[in-house]
Amino acid sequence: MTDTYSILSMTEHAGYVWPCYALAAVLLIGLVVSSLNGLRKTRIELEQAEKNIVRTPQ
Amino acid sequence: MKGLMAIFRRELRLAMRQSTDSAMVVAFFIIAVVLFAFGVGPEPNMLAKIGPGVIWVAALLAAMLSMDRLFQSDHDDGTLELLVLAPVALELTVCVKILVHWLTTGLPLIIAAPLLFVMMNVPTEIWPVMLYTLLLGTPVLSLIGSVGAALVLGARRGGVLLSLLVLPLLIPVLIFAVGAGDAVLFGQGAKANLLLLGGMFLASLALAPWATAQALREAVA
Amino acid sequence: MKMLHQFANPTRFLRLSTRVEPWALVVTVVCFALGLYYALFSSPVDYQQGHTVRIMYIHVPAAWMALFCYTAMAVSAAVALIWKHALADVAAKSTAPIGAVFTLLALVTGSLWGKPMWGTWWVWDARLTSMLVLFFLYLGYMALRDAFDDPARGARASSILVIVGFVNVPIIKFSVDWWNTLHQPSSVFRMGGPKIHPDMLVPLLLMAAAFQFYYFWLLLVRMRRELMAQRLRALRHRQAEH
Amino acid sequence: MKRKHKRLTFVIIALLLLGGAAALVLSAFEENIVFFMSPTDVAADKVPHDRRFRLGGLVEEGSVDRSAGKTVTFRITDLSNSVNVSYTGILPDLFREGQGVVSEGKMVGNLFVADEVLAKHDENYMPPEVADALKKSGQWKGNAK
Repeated sequence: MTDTYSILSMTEHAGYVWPCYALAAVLLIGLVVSSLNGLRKTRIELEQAEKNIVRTPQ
Repeated sequence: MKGLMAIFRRELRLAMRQSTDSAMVVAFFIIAVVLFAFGVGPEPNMLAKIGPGVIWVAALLAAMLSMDRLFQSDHDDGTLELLVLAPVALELTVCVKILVHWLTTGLPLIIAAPLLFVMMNVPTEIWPVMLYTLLLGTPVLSLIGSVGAALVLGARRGGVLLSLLVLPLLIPVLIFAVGAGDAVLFGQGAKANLLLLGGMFLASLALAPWATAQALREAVA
Repeated sequence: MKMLHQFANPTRFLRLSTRVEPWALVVTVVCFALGLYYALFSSPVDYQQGHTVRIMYIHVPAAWMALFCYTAMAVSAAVALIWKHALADVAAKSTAPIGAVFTLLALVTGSLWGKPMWGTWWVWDARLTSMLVLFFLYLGYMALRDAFDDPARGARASSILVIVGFVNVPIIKFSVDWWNTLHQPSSVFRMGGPKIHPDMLVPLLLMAAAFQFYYFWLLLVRMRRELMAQRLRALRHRQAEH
Repeated sequence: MKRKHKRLTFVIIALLLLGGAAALVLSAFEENIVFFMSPTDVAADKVPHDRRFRLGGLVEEGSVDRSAGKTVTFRITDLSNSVNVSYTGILPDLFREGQGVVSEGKMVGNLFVADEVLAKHDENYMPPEVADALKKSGQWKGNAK
């Protein structure tokens, strides 16, 4: 409908539209990264703890 | 009923014995408003414009200041467990405690308010409306505050946390109370704002004691 | 009810969750790819707002999800309190940060949209104010939950807070109808069908689906992590006793 | 049994209180709390003279005059009355004739001197071609030009 240039530049509103999408990307990806990081750390700790339980006799 | 009266008398006696607490709340209220007056400078028109808002914010913070002791001492010395197990319904006990809290902090704030109206140069035609908003609004502060106070029992940094939980819920009270004064100056009459404050009071009276009682049961469980 | 109980079994949940997660992720990515393509390149500009209408495709789904997450949290908290379902509590806890992020996103993008269109970053009207209160409720929930040494106590106290705070949700939803404010009324969920052109409705719904699946996927990940953390706590507890 | 009765009483009292709250709130809405005043309020002299207030309505067709440099004058109308407004500063993008606006300022005589103009937009979203087509076919219902 409109040529790519005008869409990428968003005419005079680029300063408002692009920050929105950038912020959305930063927030949503940031949350994913921190969640996966937490998952990984907890899993490693859990595996370690389970190993210790097995090693210590009753 | 007799049990309730006994609780009421006990609470009132305790509050009287610690009447310096009430005095400190009022002192905080006055000092906070005076600080604003110094902060923005003594220009009368400016003071009149921000007066109602400043007085209400100060009242809000002052009420918060006294909130965390509502159940704290009972929690610390084990009285709370007795109250939870007592034959009197916990919801009613909570109502009595909130009533006493309001009598010892909300009411003194309202009595001190006219002094601040003078200091902040609040136009005399909105004095009655401002007093009505305080009369309707300060019980809401006590009611909603009690939920927060019960929730943070035993938490770390309970005081700060209490403010974080309760102050956002009190924003509507602040908006409509201050709006009432503006509406009168506008010549519109403050009826709508006062009706809304009344609605908030009734709604919080219906829900807050119940939520507080639930939170207290969890706190001693 | 029986199905709910079966689902509430953590081991069964973990098994089910690891099977569903990849699919949820794939659907999320596909929806985002399609949605972003439509939102940024293939959708027309608005007859009044020009390109700023593209902010809508982020702002509106984020606002929807902010309300959805809070409602989901309140329901989970109620289930956790009444039926003592451990999994419901885990769901509520895992939802909170996601909901807070959506609320923040809705607030900031709304501000970025308001400046060029309304002419102001922020007004203290009912919709914006109640949305800000929602953000504080999310923060308060997380803070209260972390403030206790006993996690079970924190879980119950914060569950009550979520339920009390739920009064805010209908206020947000209906604020634009009750008050004559600057914020425009709903365009999509309204009597008489959406008042939005299909070319713009498609990217909006695609983005909404993307946000929804993003939430679903992330919820499963976070719940899995939380269940592991609980197991870890139990293990350490047992070890300390030996 | 007694416990049950007690609980029932509580529930009834709570419902009565909530009903009362709802009644108060609903009657408050009938009082019409306004975010802004209308030109009819100005004509009926219901607005304050020495205080700032918000004036809302539509920008009257053909009334916008940008000839005086940075100061723009226009009329805000609610289709029964209108008020002359002057404003110095940057107007929002949605500001145009026929569009809803809310402006904040003071009355100076018969002129409303605004220090802030905010544009209000409606819930319609459509591409410009569609808007043109609708206008051509006479199906246009919106107030925007």
